[in-house]
Amino acid sequence: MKKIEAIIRPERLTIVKDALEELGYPGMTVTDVKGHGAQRGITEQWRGRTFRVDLLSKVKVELIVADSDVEKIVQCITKESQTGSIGDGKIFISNIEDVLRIRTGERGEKAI
Amino acid sequence: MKKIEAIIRPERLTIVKDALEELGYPGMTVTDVKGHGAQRGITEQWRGRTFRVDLLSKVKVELIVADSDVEKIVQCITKESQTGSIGDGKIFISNIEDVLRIRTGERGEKAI
Amino acid sequence: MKKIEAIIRPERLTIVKDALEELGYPGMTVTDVKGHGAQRGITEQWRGRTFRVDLLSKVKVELIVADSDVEKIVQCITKESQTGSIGDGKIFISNIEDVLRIRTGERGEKAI
Amino acid sequence: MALCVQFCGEKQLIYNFKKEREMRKEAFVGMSSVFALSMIALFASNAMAGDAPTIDTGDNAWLLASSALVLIMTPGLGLFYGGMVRTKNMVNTLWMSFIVICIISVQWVLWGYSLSFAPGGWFIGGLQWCGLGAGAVGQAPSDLYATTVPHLSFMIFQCMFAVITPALMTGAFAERFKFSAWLLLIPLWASAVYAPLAHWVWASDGWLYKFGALDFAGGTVVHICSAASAFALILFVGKRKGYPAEVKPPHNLPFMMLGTALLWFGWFGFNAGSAVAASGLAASAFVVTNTATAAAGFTWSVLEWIHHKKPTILGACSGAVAGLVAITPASGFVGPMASIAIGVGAGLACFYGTTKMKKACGYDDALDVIGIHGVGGTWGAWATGIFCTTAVNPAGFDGAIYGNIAQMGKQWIGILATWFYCFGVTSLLAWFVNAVVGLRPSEGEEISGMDISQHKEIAYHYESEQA
Amino acid sequence: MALCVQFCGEKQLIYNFKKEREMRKEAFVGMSSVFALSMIALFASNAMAGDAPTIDTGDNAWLLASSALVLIMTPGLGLFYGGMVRTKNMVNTLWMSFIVICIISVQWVLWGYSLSFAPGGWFIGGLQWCGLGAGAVGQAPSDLYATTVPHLSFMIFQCMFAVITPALMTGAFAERFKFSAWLLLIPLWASAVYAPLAHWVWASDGWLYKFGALDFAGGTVVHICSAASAFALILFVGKRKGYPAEVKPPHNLPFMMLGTALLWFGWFGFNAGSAVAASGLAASAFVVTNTATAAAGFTWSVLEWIHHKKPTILGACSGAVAGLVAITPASGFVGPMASIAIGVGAGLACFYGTTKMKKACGYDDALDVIGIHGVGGTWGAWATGIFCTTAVNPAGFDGAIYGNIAQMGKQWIGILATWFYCFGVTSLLAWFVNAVVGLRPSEGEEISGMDISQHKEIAYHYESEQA
Amino acid sequence: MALCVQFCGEKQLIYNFKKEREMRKEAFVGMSSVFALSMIALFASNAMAGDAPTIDTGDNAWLLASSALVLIMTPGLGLFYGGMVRTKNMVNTLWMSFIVICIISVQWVLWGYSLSFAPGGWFIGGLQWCGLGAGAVGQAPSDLYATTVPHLSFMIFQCMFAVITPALMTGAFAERFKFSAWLLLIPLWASAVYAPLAHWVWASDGWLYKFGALDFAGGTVVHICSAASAFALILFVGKRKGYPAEVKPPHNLPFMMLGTALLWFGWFGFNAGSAVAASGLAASAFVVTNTATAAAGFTWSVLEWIHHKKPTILGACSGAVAGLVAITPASGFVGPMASIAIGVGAGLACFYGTTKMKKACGYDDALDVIGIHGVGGTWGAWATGIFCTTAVNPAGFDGAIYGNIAQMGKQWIGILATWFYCFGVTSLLAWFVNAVVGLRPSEGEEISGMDISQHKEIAYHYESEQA
Ligand SMILES: Nc1ncnc2c1ncn2[C@@H]1O[C@H](COP(=O)(O)OP(=O)(O)O)[C@@H](O)[C@H]1O
Ligand SMILES: Nc1ncnc2c1ncn2[C@@H]1O[C@H](COP(=O)(O)OP(=O)(O)O)[C@@H](O)[C@H]1O
Ligand SMILES: Nc1ncnc2c1ncn2[C@@H]1O[C@H](COP(=O)(O)OP(=O)(O)O)[C@@H](O)[C@H]1O
Repeated sequence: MKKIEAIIRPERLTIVKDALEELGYPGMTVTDVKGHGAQRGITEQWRGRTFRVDLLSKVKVELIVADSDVEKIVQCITKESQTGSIGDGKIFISNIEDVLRIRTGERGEKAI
Repeated sequence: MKKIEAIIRPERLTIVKDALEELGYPGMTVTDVKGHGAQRGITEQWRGRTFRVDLLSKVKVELIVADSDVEKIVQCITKESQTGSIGDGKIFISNIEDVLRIRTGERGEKAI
Repeated sequence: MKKIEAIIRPERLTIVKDALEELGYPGMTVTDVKGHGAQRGITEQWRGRTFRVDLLSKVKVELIVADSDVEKIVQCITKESQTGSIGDGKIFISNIEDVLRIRTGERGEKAI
Repeated sequence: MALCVQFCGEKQLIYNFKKEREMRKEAFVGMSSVFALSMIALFASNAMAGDAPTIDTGDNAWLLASSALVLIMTPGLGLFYGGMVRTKNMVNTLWMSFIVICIISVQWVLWGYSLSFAPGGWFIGGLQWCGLGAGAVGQAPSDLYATTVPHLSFMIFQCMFAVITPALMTGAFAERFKFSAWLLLIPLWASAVYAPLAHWVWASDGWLYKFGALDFAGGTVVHICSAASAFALILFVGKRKGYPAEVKPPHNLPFMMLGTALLWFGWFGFNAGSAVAASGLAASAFVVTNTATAAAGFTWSVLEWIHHKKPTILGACSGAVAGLVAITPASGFVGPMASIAIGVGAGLACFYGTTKMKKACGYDDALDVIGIHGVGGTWGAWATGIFCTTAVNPAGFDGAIYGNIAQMGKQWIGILATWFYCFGVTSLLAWFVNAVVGLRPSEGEEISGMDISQHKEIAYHYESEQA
Repeated sequence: MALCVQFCGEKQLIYNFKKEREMRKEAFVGMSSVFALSMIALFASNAMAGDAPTIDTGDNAWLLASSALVLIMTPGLGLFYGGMVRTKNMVNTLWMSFIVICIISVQWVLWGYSLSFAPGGWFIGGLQWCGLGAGAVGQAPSDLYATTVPHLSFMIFQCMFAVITPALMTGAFAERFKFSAWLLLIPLWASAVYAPLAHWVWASDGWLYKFGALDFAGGTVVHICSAASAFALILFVGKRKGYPAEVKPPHNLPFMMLGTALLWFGWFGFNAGSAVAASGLAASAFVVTNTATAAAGFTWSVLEWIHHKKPTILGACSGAVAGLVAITPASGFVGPMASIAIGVGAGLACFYGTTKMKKACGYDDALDVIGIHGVGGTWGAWATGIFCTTAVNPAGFDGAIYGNIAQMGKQWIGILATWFYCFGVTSLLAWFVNAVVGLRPSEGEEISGMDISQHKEIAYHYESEQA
Repeated sequence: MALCVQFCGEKQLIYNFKKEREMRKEAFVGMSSVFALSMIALFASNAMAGDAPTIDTGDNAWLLASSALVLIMTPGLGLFYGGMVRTKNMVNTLWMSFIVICIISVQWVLWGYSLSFAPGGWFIGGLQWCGLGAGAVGQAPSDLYATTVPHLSFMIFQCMFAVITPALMTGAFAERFKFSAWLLLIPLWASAVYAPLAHWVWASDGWLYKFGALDFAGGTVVHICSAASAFALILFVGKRKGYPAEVKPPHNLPFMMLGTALLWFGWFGFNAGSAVAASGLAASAFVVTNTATAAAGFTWSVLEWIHHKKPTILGACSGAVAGLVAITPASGFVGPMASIAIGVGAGLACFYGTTKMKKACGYDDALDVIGIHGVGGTWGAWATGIFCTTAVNPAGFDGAIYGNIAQMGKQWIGILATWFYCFGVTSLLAWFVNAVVGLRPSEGEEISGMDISQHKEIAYHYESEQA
């Protein structure tokens, strides 16, 4: 099994989520994060003071999926969250050794 | 070393935490997340409008542990956070290559 | 590629971030987390009631970097976030199998 | 806001204490001149002063306190609205209300008050009180309005009404309006829509006033007016992106409830202050305001319970605001039992107005200005014609249940005239402002939120908690 | 809330301006009939009016302003309590207070005021003022209460007291009470507990009033009453799951402090408004309210410093509320130096009441209604008997330090009667409501929080910040 | 705050209603003794009372309401400041303001009022009113100040001014001040800085008062005073760690805006209440307060637009506060047109004061006490000398634009004396307190935040939302 971690624009979350549900992968975990890559922060100005907010709000979507589904899902996320301008985010893929569904105690792929 | 990521019900956090402390694994990192799996969201109704909150609050507990302790801890978490109904959450296990304790600079298992 | 996960004191974030930028690794994702290791919580007292806040605020910094850069970055973080007292935090290193830049669709090391 | 006719009525009603004082004074002058010749010089000035209206400190204290109460309503409204929008639009929503206070407070002094209240024609006031008429609007009472308090007190009390009316509109087009457009629109709208309407209804030469349509504290001038104008604006500005599918829940209900509390609190000034005297009528208006509000809040909660299984705080607060709106035009003319009926009616009308009606029509009235202020204001103005009684206010009229069916007709003339005038003129203004600076931000700006795109500000920085 | 006996006293005290006016008026009538025959017609109406009490606009202005001030206390209380609960119970805590305003405001007009204040027996008032007695409670002053303001002003001022008293209770059983039970309980409790008690203490035929127990603004009627009733309720409803081990810290201290500020602000209306006149006594009550509150807030902070090493804002605010509670019954009878003593005493008593006493007894009084309102109210009512002086209020009595030890005894009779009556009757009501709809939500509902389980609402949606 | 000289002026101005009453009363006594012999006994007491000043209930109602309004300003200030600091310092910022209310309310009654207002010398008041002079400050009006309201009303109104002045300072040294130092400093500072200054400016034997420097409601006594003192303190306490590089944005703008709203609301009591009567002058002060504030808020927004492309809510609110500050000394002496000029000037001066000037000087005035209260207060006091006119207040003077250039000089004497005195004495106190308990927390404490280090409290516990 793989973990797909996608850092996306917060405003794209709803669209991505809906698209994933249509694909039939409802299991997901979402975290509010901040970050920067090529995209630099915005500058807030108050009373002449300059506050550089260089960590911008992003959303991290984590999905644990069977190896065979990785590509499909990565494509789906990429498609729905791409705007083409800086700040679109990244997707990281890593390995998961085991999964356990707490409700039933099932383990492995059938627990996803 | 392994990373145990458990997504549990927020109201179970205290119990799980206390149980883990009794087991003697105090090191843990907790993150507020939202998610859905089989469990669907709740629906809020305001002024006749329907807001589906389909990402419910969960808590992610991360523990980095020695390989030999994984089973014990997974059992403990499962036991304490199981209610038997949808929304109980999942546990993911993955591999960690190295650990470093910032305070002392120690690395590897003894840094856990 | 590796994922470096550093759990540090929140008040060190700015310094660490600035140091990393000087090193030339701007890409990072930051999450507010809570945790405890050797460090125990603080106790709040209100109207004679004792609230033990045993999960203290920490910040998790995640960087996905090329294998060759891991050491440099780990050193940098350790240096900037070390105070020598309990609560300094930990760094975890794990493997990342693939990276994708959503904006361009690039994959692998060049997408970092 | 006080209905002019009521000033005289007030005086009759409270004959035994205010008139009496004046009479005593006159009698006094007479007696003094006979029995206390040595005091003639002193009383001379007094006798002259006797002709001019004098200040009643109690009335003035209440009117000043009421003005302060009405002032706090506008930021309260900002919180009420702000609590209901998404986090990314919070600052903008607060700002939209706050800036109205800044702009109208100056506009009112410069020309707004004059256009609204200076003697002029049937349609609009004259210009003689611009800049407060170089002292014409001063510390002495007016002889037209509120004759027992300084003219300035009456003027500033009215100012607060002119402030909150445009602020009310902002709920309808929240989350998708350019601030530059709003800045431009405020003074234009205040001059072309609010000023004439206030003149029609409250000035002694306004046509609705003369016609006999009753509006004690602004059911038409404030509530229908803002709703009708908001309606025109949302037709121009269109729906929010993703509405209704992706609409998100209120981001901060405690702020919403605090805003409601400040509105309720301030509304006592709004309605009871409109008696422009600390009189029995003020007490009566205070009581019916409270009762109608409570009844409407409770009614809405019950309806929610029936329809959605659970009563919510947003529902209770929405109901309370609906009650406040509906009792506004009636507050100086009806008794407590009628106020319960008005409140229950407001709860019913506005509940279905914000749910069924809005869904049926399909417009995106983000925070229900039309459903609450439009529907509630209309019901209130109508109900005034049903329940009003000269037992409460001898300067008013009897309503339908007291046999005077005609009053209901008069009320409807007032209601319809207001809806049409405000909708029409605001449409013209919207077209104009749209042509000059554009009403709507770009889609990208809307997605990233009004706070960032219009103000480069973020409401909460909890995340940067430390460091 | 004004003690009846004080109305007469008031008049004596302010003899030189109010009585004098009336006398002048009468003298006038006489003189006029001799010297100004041509004015007879005019003065005839005046002479008749002269017999009825007349409205003093200054007094009325102050009483209306005070009513608005007391109204804002209840949502303020919601914020004060809400800031102290966990996030998952915030909406419910606000709602519990807010809905009381909606229900009692109507109940009061329909039958509450009549049961409390209409002439009746020693135990409870009559029914003749139900629905405000078809105009009996009108714009003219009552001849029983507050004779210089419209009867409606006095009625609505009292209404605000009837509203806040049940709202105070909600702090005790916060986080674990079914809203349906609360909805049912409110009107029952208001009729069976509050109305009789208010009658005992404030109505001219109430037994405690006649007996001579002093309570200026509601130390017994409001504070002891709510605490004793809350005590009965928490015994029925039981402890929160996990209490005391897992109790969590307040979720939003700024709201808690804002709530305290609104309480302090509104309490000026509560206490100084209870003079029912803008008199010297009102000024005196205002001053002692402020001083006692400040002294208690400071005392609590010092005690925290001693016991816990750090003063907290929750402590300073708790102390301030304790001071407000304690000075309430005394506010119209004591001078500024006594108020400092009462404030310091309140800080001490309530600090130990919420810490040692509560721990020792082991009940789960979630937000310390008993520790603050029960202990503070008891101390205040007792202290009234110690420090009261006719130098401040000639209509009151001298207290223990002026040699009249007996007054302390009278106060204790009042205190004990209140504790027992409220505890007893509320227990019966709790039993009844429990039997009908159940008092406590299921464990699952409690764990997921009252907001979701009772209202399907979530207080904050920061997380859905965007999209 | 009322300028003494104005009390007499007030009386002249409102000759026709207040004086007249008194005269009538005297005439009456005469007549009665002739024509109504049987009433002699009754009138005897009245005749005696006739010599003492009597209470005007309307004036008293307004002054009590104003006192309540000014009280709410201090917690409002806490929210205004608190919204601008980082999350980790929120509780401390609220606490710093809140505790001032607790301490000064007691200190004022014990000795503060006496030092400030009791007849004494040119420099400071006597001690005869300590503890309110065992009844000397009582329910009867003073014959020195505010002669139509109870002396206690005037005293408590003044108390609220003494409370807010030190609270204003806390903005300058926010995020880095030991609470023990602040606790010690408050009473010392109130006695050594505030009391003399209030005496200079407002007491009938104060030198600035006699000299003829005008300050209606506290431009020097409150605003310049707090700014000059804050300046001394920040020089002692130093910059925040990491300033200016790492300064973080405001953590909660809605609280900031709510604080501003409460300030604006309360400021009507501050300025219009300073007329100490519900008079035409009060109405005038109310109007100019509102207009200047609005004009300044708007001006600041425009300047931000020009300089930073976007107007922010923090800017609009800062401007509003600047306007409130600037109009304070002038509010009883200028007309509405002048108030617009003062407001625009305040917006300009304070905008550049908080941006360019502060950057140029390099001090760390965390929340711009100097830039807003210092610059705004100075401009306001100066502008009073420019725009004041006896047409508004016959008890004042004409200003520069009416040909009396000298008044500007007098104002500058007042301004400079205030800056130097407050800066000097506060420096001494800072040195002393620093020596005794230390002003600044350790670096570690500062990094972990004042909330944890000074109070062991955390403002928000959203994270522990459940369980
Ligand atoms: N190397 C990295 N490690 C961790 N997170 C990263 C890294 N690079 C980017 N991110 C995350 O992805 C988000 C988007 O990055 P950005 O540079 O704006 O995308 P792009 O390079 O496609 O323009 C950042 O805000 C950050 O949270
Ligand atoms: N495939 C997955 N990937 C990531 N997170 C998941 C996945 N499945 C479930 N989760 C997380 O676990 C939580 C509980 O899932 P749920 O479906 O309610 O559990 P169950 O299947 O045991 O009923 C979800 O809210 C989500 O955060
Ligand atoms: N085994 C672990 N698994 C996950 N997180 C951990 C673990 N040990 C420590 N942490 C995280 O690191 C933070 C700092 O740990 P702490 O014990 O205070 O450091 P140290 O051991 O260097 O004193 C904790 O708050 C927690 O978030």
